[in-house]
Amino acid sequence: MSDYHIAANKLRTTPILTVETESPTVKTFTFKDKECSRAKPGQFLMLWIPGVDEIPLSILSTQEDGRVSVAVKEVGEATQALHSMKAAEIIGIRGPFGNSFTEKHGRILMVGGGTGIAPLLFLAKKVASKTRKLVFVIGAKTRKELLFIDKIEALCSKSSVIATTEDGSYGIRCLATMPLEKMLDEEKFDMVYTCGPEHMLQKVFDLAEKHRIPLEASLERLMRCAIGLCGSCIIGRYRVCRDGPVFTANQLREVKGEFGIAKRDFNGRKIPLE
Amino acid sequence: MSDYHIAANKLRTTPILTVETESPTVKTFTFKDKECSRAKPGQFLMLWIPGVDEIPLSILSTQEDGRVSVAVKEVGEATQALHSMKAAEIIGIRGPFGNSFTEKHGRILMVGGGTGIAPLLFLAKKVASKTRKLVFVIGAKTRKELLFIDKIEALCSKSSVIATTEDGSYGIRCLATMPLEKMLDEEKFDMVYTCGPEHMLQKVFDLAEKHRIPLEASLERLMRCAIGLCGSCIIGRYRVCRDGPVFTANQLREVKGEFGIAKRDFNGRKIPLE
Amino acid sequence: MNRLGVNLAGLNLSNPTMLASGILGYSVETLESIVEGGAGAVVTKSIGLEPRDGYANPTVVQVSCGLINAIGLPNPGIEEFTSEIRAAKTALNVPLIVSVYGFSEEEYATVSKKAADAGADAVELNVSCPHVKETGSEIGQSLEILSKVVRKVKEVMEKPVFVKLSHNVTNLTDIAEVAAKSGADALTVINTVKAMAIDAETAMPILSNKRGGLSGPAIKPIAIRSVYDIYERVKTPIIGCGGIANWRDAVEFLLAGASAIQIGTAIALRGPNVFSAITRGMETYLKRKGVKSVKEIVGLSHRR
Amino acid sequence: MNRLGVNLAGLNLSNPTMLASGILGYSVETLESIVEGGAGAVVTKSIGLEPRDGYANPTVVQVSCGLINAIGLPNPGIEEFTSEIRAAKTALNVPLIVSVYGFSEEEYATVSKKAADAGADAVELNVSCPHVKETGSEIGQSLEILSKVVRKVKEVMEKPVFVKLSHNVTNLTDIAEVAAKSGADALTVINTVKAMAIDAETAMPILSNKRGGLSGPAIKPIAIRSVYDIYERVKTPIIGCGGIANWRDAVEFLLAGASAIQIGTAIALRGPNVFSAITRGMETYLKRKGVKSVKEIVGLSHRR
Ligand SMILES: Cc1cc2nc3c(=O)[nH]c(=O)nc-3n(C[C@H](O)[C@H](O)[C@H](O)COP(=O)(O)OP(=O)(O)OC[C@H]3O[C@@H](n4cnc5c(N)ncnc54)[C@H](O)[C@@H]3O)c2cc1C
Ligand SMILES: Cc1cc2nc3c(=O)[nH]c(=O)nc-3n(C[C@H](O)[C@H](O)[C@H](O)COP(=O)(O)OP(=O)(O)OC[C@H]3O[C@@H](n4cnc5c(N)ncnc54)[C@H](O)[C@@H]3O)c2cc1C
Ligand SMILES: Cc1cc2nc3c(=O)[nH]c(=O)nc-3n(C[C@H](O)[C@H](O)[C@H](O)COP(=O)(O)O)c2cc1C
Ligand SMILES: Cc1cc2nc3c(=O)[nH]c(=O)nc-3n(C[C@H](O)[C@H](O)[C@H](O)COP(=O)(O)O)c2cc1C
Ligand code: FES
Ligand code: FES
Repeated sequence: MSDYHIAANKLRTTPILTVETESPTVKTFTFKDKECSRAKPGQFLMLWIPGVDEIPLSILSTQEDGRVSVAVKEVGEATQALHSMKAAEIIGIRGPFGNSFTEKHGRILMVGGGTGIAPLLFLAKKVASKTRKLVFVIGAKTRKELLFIDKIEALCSKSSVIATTEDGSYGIRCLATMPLEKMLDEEKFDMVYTCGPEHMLQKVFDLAEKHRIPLEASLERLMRCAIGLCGSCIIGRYRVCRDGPVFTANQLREVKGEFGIAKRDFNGRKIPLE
Repeated sequence: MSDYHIAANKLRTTPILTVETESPTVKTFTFKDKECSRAKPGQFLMLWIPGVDEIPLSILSTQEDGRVSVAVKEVGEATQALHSMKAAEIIGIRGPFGNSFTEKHGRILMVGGGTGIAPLLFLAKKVASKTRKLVFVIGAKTRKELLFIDKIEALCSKSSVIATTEDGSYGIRCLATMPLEKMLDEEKFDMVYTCGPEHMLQKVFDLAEKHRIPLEASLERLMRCAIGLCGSCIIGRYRVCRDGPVFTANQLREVKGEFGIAKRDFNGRKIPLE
Repeated sequence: MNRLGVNLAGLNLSNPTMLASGILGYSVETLESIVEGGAGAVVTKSIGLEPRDGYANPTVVQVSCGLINAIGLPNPGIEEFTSEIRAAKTALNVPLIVSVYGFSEEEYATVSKKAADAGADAVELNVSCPHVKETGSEIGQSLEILSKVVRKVKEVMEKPVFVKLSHNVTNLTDIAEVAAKSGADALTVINTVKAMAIDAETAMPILSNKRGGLSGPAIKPIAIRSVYDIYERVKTPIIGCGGIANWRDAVEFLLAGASAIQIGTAIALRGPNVFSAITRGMETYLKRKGVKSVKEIVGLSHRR
Repeated sequence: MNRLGVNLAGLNLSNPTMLASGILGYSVETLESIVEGGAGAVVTKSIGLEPRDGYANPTVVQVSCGLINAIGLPNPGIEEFTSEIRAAKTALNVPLIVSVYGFSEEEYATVSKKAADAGADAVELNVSCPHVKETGSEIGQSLEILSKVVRKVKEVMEKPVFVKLSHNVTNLTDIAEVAAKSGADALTVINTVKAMAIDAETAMPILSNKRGGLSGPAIKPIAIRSVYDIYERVKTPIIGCGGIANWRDAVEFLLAGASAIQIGTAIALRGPNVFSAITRGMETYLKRKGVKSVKEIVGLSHRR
C-alpha cells in the first residue's frame, strides 16, 4: 500500500513479564513482542523507558509464544531506571533492527565480553547442534559478572567453554583474548564470532586476521533513529544500525581508521573510544 | 499497515485501448485496470476525463488479462468529451465501487433500459449457463439505440429476448415495462434484475411487488467521493455508492418516498426526478 | 454509571465520539444511521446563507494514508435546511450541531441564529473560507476578523458556539486564544490540511479545484500536536479531529487534551459502526486502567 | 546528451535528485555513499556556530506513512565541521550544499561564510529554529527577520544561498516572495510539518522533546501544494522536498514547479540507491513522453 514499511517498526508498548537478576549489574527483562520474537541472532531492538530514554539492546532470546528477552547492564541513567522497573510496568519497543550473524556450521569460535555475550548465546543456541565444533570464550571482570556461564556450558561440551576473569575469581585470570592466541596456533576454526567491548573486538580481529580466519563482530555506536537515517551511528561509510551491527572482517578492514579507535559523539564529532 | 485501505482506490491513469461505436449515442471504451477487472456485475467505477470531469460508469465487462469495458451514452459535457477521445489517450480510474447483484440461478428475469443494459449484460454472462430460465427484456427509444441486442440474443435463447422501442422501429412498440405485465401473469420467476431510467425501475418494482417476486434494481444518483463519505448520493438512509448501487425490493420499500420520485441536487437539496 | 458520558460546553454526550462536518451530514436519515452507529453527537454539513453547488468532479482523491477533498461546500442554504434541522431535532436523541460558514460576520450570525431557532443544540463555525475571495486568505487566519465573527454570533444566540480551527496558520495557539476570548464555547481542532495531488501521466492537478484539503491518518500526528499545543494555552474545551480511525487514536486525542473527538474519513472504510467500535474500545481501555470517567484522562499526557 | 541535467542557481547537477538535510549528512564517507547511490547533489546536516548535542532519545518515532523526529539539530559546530567540508569537497564530484542554522542574522552569516570558504558550493538556510527561545516562534515565520537573515548572508558570500521554508505558516507564498526578494537563489520547500505522537498505554508523549516534525509520504500532498502555490508567485527556482519515495513522486514535484527535489525519509527503507532508482524512473518517463530535457516539465501542471 505504501512505499514505506517503516511503520512495521512503529513503537508499541508492552508490560514487562519477568525480571531476573543475572549478576550484580545485569538483569534480564522478558516481555511479549511478536515482531522481535522473529529476530535473528545479532539483531537489536530499541527499548523505550517511558519518560527517561530509549536505548539499543541486543536480543538475548526469543520464544515461539512471542516472548523476547534482553540482558541489560546498569551503566548510566537509562539502564538504572530500567533496573528499577518491575514486572507489569510498561516499556516501549521498536525493532528488530540491523543485520544478523551468518549461521555457519563448521568449526566455530565465539568470543564474548560483558553483555556482548547475549547475542552470541542467542547464536550458539541456533547453531550448537549443527556445528562440527563450538568453542566459547567468555570474559568478565570478576566471577559474579560472568554471564550465562551455566547456559553456555549446557550448550557446548564443558571442556569447550573457556572462562576468564580479570581478577582470577573464576577460570583463567586474564583478558578473554589471552587464551585465544595459543588456541589459534593449535586448532583450526572456520569462523570467529565476537561481541563485547570494542578493544576486545579489535584484539580478536587482529588474531583472526593473523590466522586468516573469517570473522564477524558486533559493534556498538550511539543510536537514535535505528533505521539508517540520522547518521548518529556511522562508522566509515556504514550505518551500524542498518549495515550492522554485525560486520565482517572485510568491512572492518575498510574502517580500520575508526574500529577500536574512534566513535561519534552526540554532536556527530569523532572522539576517541574510551 | 494502515487502518484504511482506501488507498486501494487511488486514482490511476491508463490509456484507452479501444473505442467502439454501439449506437449513435453510445460508445464502448476499453482499457486495462487490474482492480476493476476483478469487479462483479453491478459495480461501478469513477472515470476521470482529465481537465473535464469525473463520472460514475457501470462496468460492462471484464477480461482475465485485466481489460475492462464501459458503455457510455453521450448526454452532456463530460460524456461528450469522453466520446471525442481516441485510443491511446489517457483517462483516470478509481474503483470498483459499490455492491453487486446477487447471482441467482433459478428462473431469472432481466429488464434493462438504455445504458442500464450494461451491468445486466455483465450479470447475464455470469449466470446464463447456470439459470433454469433467463428472460431478457430490453427497451430503447428507437432501434439504433437498442444496445448489445446481438450479444444478449447469443446468451439467451432468442425467444427469451424481448426488445421494445418507443417508436416501434424494432421489436414491440412500447415501453420495456409493457410486456412484463402479461409475462408475469403467465410465467413464474424467482428473481427480477433491473437497471435503467428510474421511472422504469419503479414500474418494474411495482409489478414485482404485485407478483411477490424478489427484485434487485441498480440506481443512479449524483456521485462525488464514491466511497460513502460525502453524502451526495444518498437515498433515504442509504449511500448509493456504498450501500448500493444495487438495492433489494425490501430496501426500496424503505425509501419509497424518494425512489422514482426525488433525488438530491448538486447542493444536497431534494428535487423531483426529471 | 456511564464511564463515557461527557458534558461538552453544556451539551450532554453519552460518549465523546462525534460525526465530523461534511460527512453524510445532509439529511435526517443519514444522521440517524450515524447515531445508530453509536455517535455521541452529530455535526451537519457546513451550511451557508445561500445554496451552493460546490465544485465539479473530481472532488475527492485518495492518497497514501488519507484523502484530499475539494468539494466546495455544496449545501442547500439555511432556508431550505431549517426543515432538515427541525426533523433531525425530533428524530435524533443526541445533540445536533449545525456547521455554519459565511463570507462575513453578518452571514455567520444570520445562519447561526436560524439554525439555533430551528432546533440546533449548538453551531460549529467553519472559519476556513475566504473572506475576501480575491486574496483567498481565510477568516480563521485573521485574529481580528475571527474575533468579530465569534462575537457577532455569540450576540445573536444563546446556545453554545464551537469554532473549528485550521492548522494552516503560523500562530494556531494565538488564534485559539482569540476564539476563546471572543466567547467560543469549544474549539474543534483541526480541519483538513492544505494539500494537492498531481497526476504524472497527464501532468495535471487531479481535483477540478486543483487545491484541496488532506484528511485521514496522514494528518493525525499534526492534529494531535495542535490539540496538545492549544490545551496548554486555553481552558476552553477542545474537540479533537483528524485521522481518528480506532479507539487508540481517540484515546491519544483525549490524552492530548481533547474533551471529545470527531470522526470523518474513517467512515469511508469502517462505516457508521466505527463510532460504537471506538466507544467499546475506549470503554475497555478505561476499565483496564481503572479509570471511572473518560473525563479523567483528558489532557493526562501534560502531567509531569 | 543528459536528459536529466539541471542548472540550479548556477550549480550543475547531473540529475535533479538531492540528499535532504539531516539525513546521514555528518561525514564525508556517508555523503560519498549517497553520491554513489546516485544523488545529483548533497546537503549536509544543519550546522550552527557552536556544537550541539541534540535531544535525548526517543528522537524518532514511526507513524502511519511517515515518521516524526525531534533530533534537536545535533552538530559539531562549524569550526569542527570545516575539515569535513574540505574533505568532502575533494572526495565528491557533485555540488556540496551546507545546511546552516543560527539564532541570529550574524550567526547565519558567520557560519555560511565559513562553510563557503571551506569549499561549500552553496548554503541552505534552515530557518525553522526559534529566534527568541522563550516564544518558540521561528525565524522563517517572520517576514522581517527572514529578510534580514537572507540579506545578511548574501552580503558576506558570493555563492548561491538557498532558503528552506516551513509549511507551518499562514502565508507561505508571502514568505517565499520575501525570501526571493531578499536574494535567495533557490527555495527548498518544505521542511517537516509540526506533529506529535502520544502513547495511549503510558499516557505520555513519546519523543523526549514531546513535539517533533513529520516527514515521509504523509506530507507529500502538503509539500506538492506548497511548491505549486509558490511557483505561481515567485520566479526563483524551487527545490521540492517532502515524502518523495519513487520516480512518480519526483515527477509530480517537477510538474508542480520544482527544478530539483530532495529525498530524506525514503532512504530509511530503500537505502542510498533510492536516488538512482528514481533517476532511472524519471529518465524512462521522459523518454516515453518524448521530452528532451527534464527542465521542460518543470511547472508543466500550471499550463491551462
Ligand atoms: C547495537 C547495540 C546493542 C547493545 N546491546 C546491549 C545489551 O544487550 N545489553 C546492554 O546492557 N547494553 C547493550 N548496549 C549498550 C546500551 O545501549 C548502553 O549501555 C545504554 O544505552 C547506556 O544507557 P545509560 O543511559 O544507562 O548510560 P549513559 O552512559 O548514561 O548513556 C547516556 C546515553 O548515551 C548513549 N549510550 C551510552 N552508551 C552507549 C552504548 N554503548 N551504545 C549506544 N548508546 C550508548 C545512550 O543514548 C544513552 O541514552 C547495546 C548498544 C548497541 C549500540
Ligand atoms: C452508479 C452509476 C452508474 C452509471 N453507469 C452508466 C453507464 O454505464 N453508462 C452511462 O452512459 N452512464 C452511466 N451513468 C450515468 C453517467 O454517470 C452520467 O450520464 C454522466 O455523469 C453524465 O455526465 P455529463 O457531464 O455528460 O452530463 P451532464 O448532464 O452535463 O452532467 C453534469 C454532471 O452531473 C452529474 N450527473 C449527471 N447525470 C448523472 C447521473 N445519471 N448519475 C450521476 N451523476 C450524474 C455528473 O456529476 C456530471 O459530471 C451511471 C451513473 C451512476 C450513478
Ligand atoms: C469529504 C469531506 C467533506 C468535508 N466537508 C466539511 C465541511 O463541510 N465543513 C467542515 O467544517 N469540515 C469538512 N470536512 C473536514 C472534516 O470535518 C474533518 O475536519 C477532516 O476531514 C479531518 O478529520 P478526518 O481525518 O477524521 O476526516 C470534510 C472532510 C471530508 C473528507
Ligand atoms: C531524521 C531527520 C533529521 C532531519 N534533520 C534536518 C536538519 O538538520 N535540517 C533540515 O533542514 N532538515 C532536517 N530534516 C528535514 C528533511 O531535510 C526534510 O525536509 C523532511 O524530512 C521532508 O522530506 P522527506 O519526507 O523526504 O524526509 C530532517 C528530517 C529527518 C527525518
Ligand atoms: S541510528 Fe540513525 S542512522 Fe543509525
Ligand atoms: S458519492 Fe459520496 S457518499 Fe456516495
